[in-house]
Amino acid sequence: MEDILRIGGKSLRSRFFVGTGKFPNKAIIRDVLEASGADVVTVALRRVDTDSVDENILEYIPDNCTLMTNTSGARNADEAVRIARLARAAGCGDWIKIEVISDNKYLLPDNMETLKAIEILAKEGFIVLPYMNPDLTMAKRMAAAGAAAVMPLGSPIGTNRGLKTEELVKIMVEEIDIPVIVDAGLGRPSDAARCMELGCDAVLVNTALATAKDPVGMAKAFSQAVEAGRGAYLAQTGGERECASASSPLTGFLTSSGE
Amino acid sequence: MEDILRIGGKSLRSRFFVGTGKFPNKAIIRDVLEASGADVVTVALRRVDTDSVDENILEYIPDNCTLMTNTSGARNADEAVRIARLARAAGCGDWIKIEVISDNKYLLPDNMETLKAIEILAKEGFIVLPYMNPDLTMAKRMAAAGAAAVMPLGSPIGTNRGLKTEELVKIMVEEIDIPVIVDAGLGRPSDAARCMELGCDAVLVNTALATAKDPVGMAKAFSQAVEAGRGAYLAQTGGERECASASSPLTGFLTSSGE
Amino acid sequence: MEDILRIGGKSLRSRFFVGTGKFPNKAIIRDVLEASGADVVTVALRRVDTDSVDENILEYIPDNCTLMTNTSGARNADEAVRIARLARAAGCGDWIKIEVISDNKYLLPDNMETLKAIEILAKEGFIVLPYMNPDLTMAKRMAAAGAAAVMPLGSPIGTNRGLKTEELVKIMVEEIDIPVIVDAGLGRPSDAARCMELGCDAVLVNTALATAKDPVGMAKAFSQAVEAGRGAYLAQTGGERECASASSPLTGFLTSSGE
Amino acid sequence: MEDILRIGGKSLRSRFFVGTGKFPNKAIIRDVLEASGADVVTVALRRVDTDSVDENILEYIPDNCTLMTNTSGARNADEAVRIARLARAAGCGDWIKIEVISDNKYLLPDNMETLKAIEILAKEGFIVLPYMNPDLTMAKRMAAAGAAAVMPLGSPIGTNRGLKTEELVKIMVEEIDIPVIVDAGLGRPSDAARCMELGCDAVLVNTALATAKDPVGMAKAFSQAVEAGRGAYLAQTGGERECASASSPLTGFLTSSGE
Amino acid sequence: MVIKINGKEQAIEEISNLIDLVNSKGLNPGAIVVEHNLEVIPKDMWSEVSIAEGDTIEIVSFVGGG
Amino acid sequence: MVIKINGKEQAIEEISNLIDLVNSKGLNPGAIVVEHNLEVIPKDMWSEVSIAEGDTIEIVSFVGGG
Amino acid sequence: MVIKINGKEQAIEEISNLIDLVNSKGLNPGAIVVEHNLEVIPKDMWSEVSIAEGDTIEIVSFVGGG
Amino acid sequence: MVIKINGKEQAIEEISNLIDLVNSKGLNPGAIVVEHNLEVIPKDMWSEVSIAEGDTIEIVSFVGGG
Repeated sequence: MEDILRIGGKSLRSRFFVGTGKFPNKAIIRDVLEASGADVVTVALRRVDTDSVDENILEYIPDNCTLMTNTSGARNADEAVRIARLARAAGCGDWIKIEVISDNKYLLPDNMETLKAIEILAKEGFIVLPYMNPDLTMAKRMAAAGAAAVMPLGSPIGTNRGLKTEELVKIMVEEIDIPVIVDAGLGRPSDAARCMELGCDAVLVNTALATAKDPVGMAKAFSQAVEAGRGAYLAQTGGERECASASSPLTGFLTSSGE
Repeated sequence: MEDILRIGGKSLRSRFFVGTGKFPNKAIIRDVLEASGADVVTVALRRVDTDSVDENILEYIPDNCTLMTNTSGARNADEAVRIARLARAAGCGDWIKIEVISDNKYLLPDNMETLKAIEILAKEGFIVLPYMNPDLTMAKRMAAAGAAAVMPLGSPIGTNRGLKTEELVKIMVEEIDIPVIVDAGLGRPSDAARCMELGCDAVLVNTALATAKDPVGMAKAFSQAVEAGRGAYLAQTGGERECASASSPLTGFLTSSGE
Repeated sequence: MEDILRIGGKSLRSRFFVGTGKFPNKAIIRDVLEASGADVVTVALRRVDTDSVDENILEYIPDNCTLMTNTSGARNADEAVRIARLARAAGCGDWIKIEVISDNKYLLPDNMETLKAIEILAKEGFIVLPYMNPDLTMAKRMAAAGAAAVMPLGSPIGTNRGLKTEELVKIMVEEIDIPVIVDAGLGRPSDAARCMELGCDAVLVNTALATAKDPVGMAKAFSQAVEAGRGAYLAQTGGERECASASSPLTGFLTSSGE
Repeated sequence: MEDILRIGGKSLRSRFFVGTGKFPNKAIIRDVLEASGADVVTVALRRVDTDSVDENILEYIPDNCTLMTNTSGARNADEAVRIARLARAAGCGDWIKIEVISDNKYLLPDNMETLKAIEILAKEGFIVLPYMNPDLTMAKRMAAAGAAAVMPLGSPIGTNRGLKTEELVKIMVEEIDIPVIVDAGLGRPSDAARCMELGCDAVLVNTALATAKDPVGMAKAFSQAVEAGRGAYLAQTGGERECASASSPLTGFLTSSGE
Repeated sequence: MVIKINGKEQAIEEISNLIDLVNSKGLNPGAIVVEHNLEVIPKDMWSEVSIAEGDTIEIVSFVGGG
Repeated sequence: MVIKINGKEQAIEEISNLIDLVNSKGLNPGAIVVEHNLEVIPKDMWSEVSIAEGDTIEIVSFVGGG
Repeated sequence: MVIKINGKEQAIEEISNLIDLVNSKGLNPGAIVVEHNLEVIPKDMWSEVSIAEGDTIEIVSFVGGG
Repeated sequence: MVIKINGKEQAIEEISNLIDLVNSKGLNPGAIVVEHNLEVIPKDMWSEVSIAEGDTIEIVSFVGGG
């Protein structure tokens, strides 16, 4: 009865995954996450600056959230694997967003290296969610290699341009057995709603929240939009028509009464 | 603090207006309206069939809703005025959606006759919301004539094709002082969210609900999407970028450490 | 056999109308017009600066072109009529592009004042082509008032944003008996081709040429695109499909031969 | 001065590549190719039916065209390689369109197997043009492996849906050093013009011609559109604007003269 | 007596005013609006409006509409 | 004598009709249109239209426009 | 002698090499390509390649394709 | 003793194992992960891993990321 998304043995009530990068300050992250209702939250790993004391991002993430560490900074499978292992060693669970990027301008993912990383990490028991270039055949391979979901991009990271890859994502939703989660580029709640209407299982958003004037308000808006889109997917639209169809009865009224 | 839409002396909490035509049965209308949270509900007038007893649609509309009778069936200003007067005489208030249509295929509105009807009805104290072809100059005239809001179409009535008139509606939102409400053609919650993100004040939906497999679920979905879009408008998006912008810190991590 | 557009008693071979405003210099206009192959060319009227001698734009327009004076600067029907009469008195023929604008930001046309001007000028024997906000009902009235064609905008003048009003223009093409010419906003040859594919009878372009780095090259490109779009309209596309359809025979080849 | 596309040691005047599948009859192919002005023409290989005599497709292709055999039917790199060798043995040159497909519903290409086939065939001296899923990183690998061009899909083969992958193709055009040719899915000349405006080096079209009511007329239309789009790319558009910009001088005329 | 109701001519008998007419048709007064010779008649006036040969009467009610 | 040309008042002398005015301004007759007191005057009538104190004259020409 | 042609087993007689096979099938040599036991055989070698029991032969030709 | 920490060579003294190192830098053990010569070292092992001349150590922590 309840609409639950199952990934990696967990039952997720929220289909809105949230990233924690680029916010104007860390304190706002807690409010953003609360407003978002997110169950899954992404973080990154970075070398500690031993000369200054940085706040711990984890303190701002509610305990009931599932942490998913991304492998940002990795330029090949080996680096991604290394980051994943570091992340797990930190005791924050085994959810990993694989992100392997060699293109510094558009930050587009490297599907082949990503696939290699999946093969290794899935065998090591990680729950692996790859950020990927939308591609049906590669997505099938990723699923076969043990990915828990595939996360095709909507448009380049941080661009807020929306779901520009609908044609390819729509086919993936139809043909892939594991969850499809649109990650990257969604700029507005309507973009997120559109993804969900198409049958995507979830969306991951970060920049659109972090760059909004009111990140908390935007987080709530996205959260509602994700529910709206999911609700519409379940309620099933009636389809489009070319010509108009009256929503009020037009027949006869006053038409013949003027004589 | 609270985000209230004021039209015709009323304070509306919900920016989701709902039409009651074409539902598979009348009983479902009550549940649809409840799920929608709508404050404003449209109905139509039709000649009674004196040979059969029809159920009264008004019984299915919660008392706290503001009824807005449309003038469907009117082909010119005079007929619209006549229908408006009949509606008010019925004691259901003075909110009128003017709908003057001479095109039977696409049901596109007649802006000039609509303007005439506004001039007459506004003087008679009606709260007039015209369904219109998006047109900045005509919208200004309608505002000057006393319209309480303007309701440009997103796409032809009943087509579920979405906001195909964004270019013209966006300009109206920017340039018109009275509320702009997108009426007709919105097919999916993402369409409604998009309208609200643009700064529209409300949307009116009917066919998308009535033709959904689960009209109640769809009503809830639209309701959430309207709130999401409004929330995003208030929270202000950060704008689009052409190139990517990392949401995770990329600098340095593991980059120089492989040596 | 030949595909001729008939307007105002003339047989036009080219469906590409060209405006002459905003070019970096007048001399280039002759080359632009030649490259465009245009039969119909728009000009404007302006008060002479009696203190300086201005070059005469007409010298740069080939004799075989039909001049069409626009009424730019007119804010109501009376001003448009007055400009039209001045233009005809100059002995340059009776083709008039009616342009009545009261909105200085988006330069959107005033359909009602435009209609009034058509009624007056058509009776005086002008060949009247109104620039208009796309609106089926108003277009029908304009046709009934004697317009030789209707010229809905694709997007606001000078924006190069393309055919953003496709939904409304498409319906006009289908339902209006006089030629439909998209005027304003077309920014790229693909925009012009799209208009023609939809069945529009011609397009009018100015800014996209004048602001191109190479206006002559752009004029030729638009000219080819207009022919391409018209050709495709006449050749009739085969329609879209949701799923793929092999263009090479896939059956059998090597499929069963791997044993 | 002349705008020439160089691929595989050849200088191509036409940037319109044409496929020969699915035409209603073979005789029309000659006229289609002539109307198209194509320099590069694709064909496929199929097992001969030894019980019937089939016409030879090659007889309908003008001698001056460069033949490019596709590897349709191949489901992995080995099959593609085998077909390529068969094609070359036939003495029709060494241009090969690699097409490796395992998805029978959307006919989406397999980028990884395609890359493997490129590596083998480029070493054997073939001029290799891979049909591919748009993906910057894979395209770079294909270029490094010796591909003469990359041919990302616009939308699934045979769908006539147009350039639905613009976001990804645009980035490839910007970042890849070898020619980018959009292959598959282009349905209308305006689609082809759009590709060329973005800076694509050529387009390959088949279904849109074969399924048109008048394939010859459609071939000519596409040919013009490709030239138009290329011309616009070279002439450089002036960019879009949000607000309007008058193309006629508005200042002063009649404005202050009515008093 | 013949009058026109909702565009159709009907012969009616023993009906002298609007309230009689509404009752004879079995209509729910709370759900309808009545127009008599192009003039809308408020419910509380129905009993005072007489019906005469050739009158034109419209009886309308609310239905679902968008 | 003061007249209004293109919205600006100007003092002119030794000019009795439109053809004189056009010539005095050095304008190319083939490129302009003249309106005299809101009435468009054909070129061949310019010599016959006298100019009087307070007249309003518009002289316009064609320019590039879209 | 039984060989496999284009995936189907066929019994053939009085055929000793590829050129015989092509001729017996009435095929146009200019329009086909022949693969013999997974090896492509150039046209000028057809007469020199003998056919033996169990051979696998592919004969393909060009068709329209996109 | 010179070791490489996060890609930079540093001279350290009076530090014999990882726990010493973490403490000397004033780092919060709960917020960091330590890799010693490419091997991730669990927190409860820090005191047992000795540091020697030329060791490569990575100390990373969680930050905001998308």
